[in-house]
Amino acid sequence: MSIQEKATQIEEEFSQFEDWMDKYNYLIELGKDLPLIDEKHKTKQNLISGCQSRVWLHAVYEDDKIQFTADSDAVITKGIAALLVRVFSDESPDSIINADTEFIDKIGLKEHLSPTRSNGLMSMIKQMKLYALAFKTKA
Amino acid sequence: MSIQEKATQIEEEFSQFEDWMDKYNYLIELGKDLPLIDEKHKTKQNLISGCQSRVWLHAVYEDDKIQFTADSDAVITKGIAALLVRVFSDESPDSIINADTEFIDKIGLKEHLSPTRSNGLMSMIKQMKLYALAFKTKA
Amino acid sequence: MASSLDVKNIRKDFPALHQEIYGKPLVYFDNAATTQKPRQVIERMIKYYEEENCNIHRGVHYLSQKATEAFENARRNIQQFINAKETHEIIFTKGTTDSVNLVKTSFGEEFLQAGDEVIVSVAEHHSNFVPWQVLSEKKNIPLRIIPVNDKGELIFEEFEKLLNEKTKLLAITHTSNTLGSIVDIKKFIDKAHEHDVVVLIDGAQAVMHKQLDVQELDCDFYCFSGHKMYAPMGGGILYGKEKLLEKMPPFQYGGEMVDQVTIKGTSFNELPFKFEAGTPNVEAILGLDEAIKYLQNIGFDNIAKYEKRLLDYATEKLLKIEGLRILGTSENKASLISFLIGDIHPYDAGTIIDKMGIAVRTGHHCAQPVLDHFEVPGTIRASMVFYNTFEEIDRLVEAIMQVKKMFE
Amino acid sequence: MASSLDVKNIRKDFPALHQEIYGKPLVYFDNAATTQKPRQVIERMIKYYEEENCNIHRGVHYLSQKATEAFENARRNIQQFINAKETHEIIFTKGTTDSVNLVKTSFGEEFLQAGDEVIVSVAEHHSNFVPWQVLSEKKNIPLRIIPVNDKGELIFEEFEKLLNEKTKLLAITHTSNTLGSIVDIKKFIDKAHEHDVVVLIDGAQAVMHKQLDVQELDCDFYCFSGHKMYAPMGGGILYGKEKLLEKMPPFQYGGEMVDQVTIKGTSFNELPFKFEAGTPNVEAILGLDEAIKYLQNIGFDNIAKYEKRLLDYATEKLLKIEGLRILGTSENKASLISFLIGDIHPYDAGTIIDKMGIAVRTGHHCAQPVLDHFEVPGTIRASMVFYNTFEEIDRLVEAIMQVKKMFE
Ligand SMILES: Cc1ncc(COP(=O)(O)O)c(C=O)c1O
Ligand SMILES: Cc1ncc(COP(=O)(O)O)c(C=O)c1O
Repeated sequence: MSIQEKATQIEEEFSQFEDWMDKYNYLIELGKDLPLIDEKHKTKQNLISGCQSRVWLHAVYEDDKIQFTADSDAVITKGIAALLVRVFSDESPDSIINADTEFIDKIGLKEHLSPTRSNGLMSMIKQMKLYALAFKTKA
Repeated sequence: MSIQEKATQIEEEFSQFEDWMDKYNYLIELGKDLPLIDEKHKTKQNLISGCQSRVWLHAVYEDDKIQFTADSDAVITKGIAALLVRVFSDESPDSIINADTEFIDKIGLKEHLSPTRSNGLMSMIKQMKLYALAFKTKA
Repeated sequence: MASSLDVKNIRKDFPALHQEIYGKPLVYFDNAATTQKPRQVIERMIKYYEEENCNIHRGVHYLSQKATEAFENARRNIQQFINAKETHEIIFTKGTTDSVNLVKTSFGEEFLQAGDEVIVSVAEHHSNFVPWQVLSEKKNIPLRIIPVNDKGELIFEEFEKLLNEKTKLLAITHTSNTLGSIVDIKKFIDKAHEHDVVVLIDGAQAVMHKQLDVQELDCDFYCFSGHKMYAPMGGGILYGKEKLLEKMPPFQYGGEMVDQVTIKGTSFNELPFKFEAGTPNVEAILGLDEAIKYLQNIGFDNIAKYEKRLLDYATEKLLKIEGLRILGTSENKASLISFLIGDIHPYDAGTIIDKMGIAVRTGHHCAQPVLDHFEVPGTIRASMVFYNTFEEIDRLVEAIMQVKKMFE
Repeated sequence: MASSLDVKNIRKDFPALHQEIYGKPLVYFDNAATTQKPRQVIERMIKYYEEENCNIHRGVHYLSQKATEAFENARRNIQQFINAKETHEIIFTKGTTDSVNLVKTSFGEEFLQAGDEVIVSVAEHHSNFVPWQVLSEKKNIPLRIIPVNDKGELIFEEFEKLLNEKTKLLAITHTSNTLGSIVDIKKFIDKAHEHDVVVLIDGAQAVMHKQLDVQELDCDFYCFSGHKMYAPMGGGILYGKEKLLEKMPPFQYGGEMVDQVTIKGTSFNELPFKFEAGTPNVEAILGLDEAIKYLQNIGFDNIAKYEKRLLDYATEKLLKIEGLRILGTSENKASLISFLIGDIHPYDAGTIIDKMGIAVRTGHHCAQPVLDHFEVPGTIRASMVFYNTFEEIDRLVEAIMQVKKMFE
């Protein structure tokens, strides 16, 4: 599935919720499915330190695809990280570099990606794109 | 005449004016009667430098009375200086120390004595009182 | 002056309190970050811009005169409000941070030498911590840190141990923005003065809750912000003793703070103007003046009593919630509560509480050292003032129950 | 966008213009000191305090989010307004004086050494003169001063002579607040850059009259104040090139500018926050954003054309008055006129002009060096903007005739 297809799928999943509580409950569920970063990769280097919550991100490159794993100390942050990992993982560096995160706006979670909210997610996206760039140059 | 009497006299003089223009014209006239500071006393030490206009002030002490002479580069400042010199001159240090400048408010020239107007007049009054204090201690 | 506090009528004065957030009436519990403004203050600003606006000082024209008078009159009112001895001991700044930095630069950099020591507490807001830490590194001036006990109170005995003949400055908060503890600063000031130590007090969280008297306290510097006491943003106060301010060099250069400028050299204006470079924020100061009048009209005693009742009520209710833990349990506390709900992350809790229409603050509250001390990454902080109600506290309790349901 | 300027309707936007002073309709010709505010700007401030007021950044709750968005959006708009390359090259300050002092401290004190040289002009406002003079004395950095010619224009050839391999900084005004001369700064900037000299431009009197493009100018720093461009007091801008801002240390410490604080040490936030310590003045910045929209809506071309007509008309009328002398006669001039009436002292003239209901400024306009150059103690300055009218100029002429009658 392409990034766009995955994003659309997520939009559809979220469109079923009528109130914010169901949406957040689902987000909490999603957090549990996040491919967790291996404890040994939970290093200082892989840590993105927001002032509200912290995010760890790790990436591996195989067969022209990047696989992300992540974690966060906050459950909601983790839920959103799970969405980002689901959309961006298993994709080529080029598609990651060119992808946007419109779907997060569309499902009404835009506020969590505010650059000044400082929960680590904006930096996580930046970091994902930097990985893509790095792997591309290496390839 | 006491300071108070002189002040009352000035209030009466000014009460005859119906508009500001006559008042200022009279002030300009008064400036011409100001006992001018001797050129040789127009020293840097006797200069009170406001940012709007400059005032020179000199004082002599004889027979328990202080005589002031003054000058200013601005005519209106000079007029008000003339009023102050008229009221405070020929008085004992004690009466000068205790005097106020209410009459300036009463004749509607208060704005010229605003501490932040920086025309030298507030500092001139302060200086007159400092002279009085100094002569008193010497006496 | 009202004899007690009529919160229903008071709330009418605050337009911002009558909003809906996510379809629910707003509960504003983020007052320690900034307070809402009564319409009297807003109207004062409008009046200023509609009828008085002007660049003040040194102008001979009517508007300039009028605005200057209002501005200098505000300075006198603020002097009386904190009972400073002299009007020119009131310096207008941007806020607490600006005030502390002024002292750091014009006092600290000028009069402290390598080997001197500065004492702060671990409970400082970054604004009264980082400037001294930076000075310490730059000039090799050891920074000594007063610890807090389990209740979040500065430990006086530890402070005494840190004091020695090298100590030159004590910079501590009057009230902690994170723990709420009110410091008995008089005791610290007296002790410091026994050793000729200059004392700066960060009053950002104190001055809106209780009547201040800087002469009685005898502190050397006292700093606070307008926006945390119902006044507009952009205005703050540095109170300093004349004797110290006189010998300190200017902080910034240009505009009103100058006396004579020639291409050979410059002489500076007298106090307070020496420290007020550039066009001052007249609007913010007139607004602060109005805010003080507003508070005095309600009465500081009434405010203190009511806020204490809010604090007691909220503390009782919150402690009934299983797993809820309050950080900062001093008996002498401002009406703010920092707490954690079991192991639930503050960000998760804050997000849900927000969705319930309640504004609380989460995170480290710009006071990382004290959170490190308690070994928590952050807290949820509800800070209440005289326009808050008991019903609003009930709504917070409900929201917390919802949080527990979702995350436990 | 209006195709030309409808002053009658524009005046309706400015409540402060409809006052009576001493029973006469106010003529406000003190715009170079500070401008009046259109109701759109006043209403923006009210809206902020009634619906958005909050301490911004790092808050997870709704209001904080909303205010932060508006604030950062303003930063983007201001970036576009001056055509800066990056949003984080826009630093919010208190005003021009604050901006210049920031550069003096974080660039000057940090990167200039004894023996380096700084060039300013004799026509600087004190805010762009005294900081460099103080730095010069403190660090033994010779201050070189570009003179002006009889028209009050900076002499480019003299600047070239002052330039040498020791020159590290050029700090000059875009437009003189006393003489009105508009400096061809592009020429100075290009020349300075040939010698790798960093250039700071004081744009306090320029940015409200003409569309600015910092990338085209290629200046390294550009400073201006909100209150002189129809925005509230207490907000200003420092534009700086990323490359320079990145390497400069912070200016003040505390609050938002901090990243991580421990008792061991502190790391600082990234641009632009690194330079924005303490609670920012959100209101002033949102007001500035609105003021820029207001100006863009009228159109800078329309403003420039109309203000030029005012200047030409006033110049012609004033020069017809016997004994009247204008200081600053460059062909390239902002719409302000500094003048003297025969030997009449500016204080006397100003007092009478004020009584006629007209606000002009008298004195040295915080630019003593250039008045020393012209050997006058002060001037009378009438500064006109797009809401002024030709009739108002006629009233000024009348007032001057009255002054002559009284003092000649
Ligand atoms: C040319 C110039 N530079 C700097 C300033 C200082 O601006 P502010 O007082 O807003 O800091 C002014 C205005 O007073 C000015 O005209
Ligand atoms: C205790 C304390 N000190 C200092 C500050 C800084 O105040 P400001 O941001 O208004 O400069 C704050 C508020 O944020 C505070 O709570």
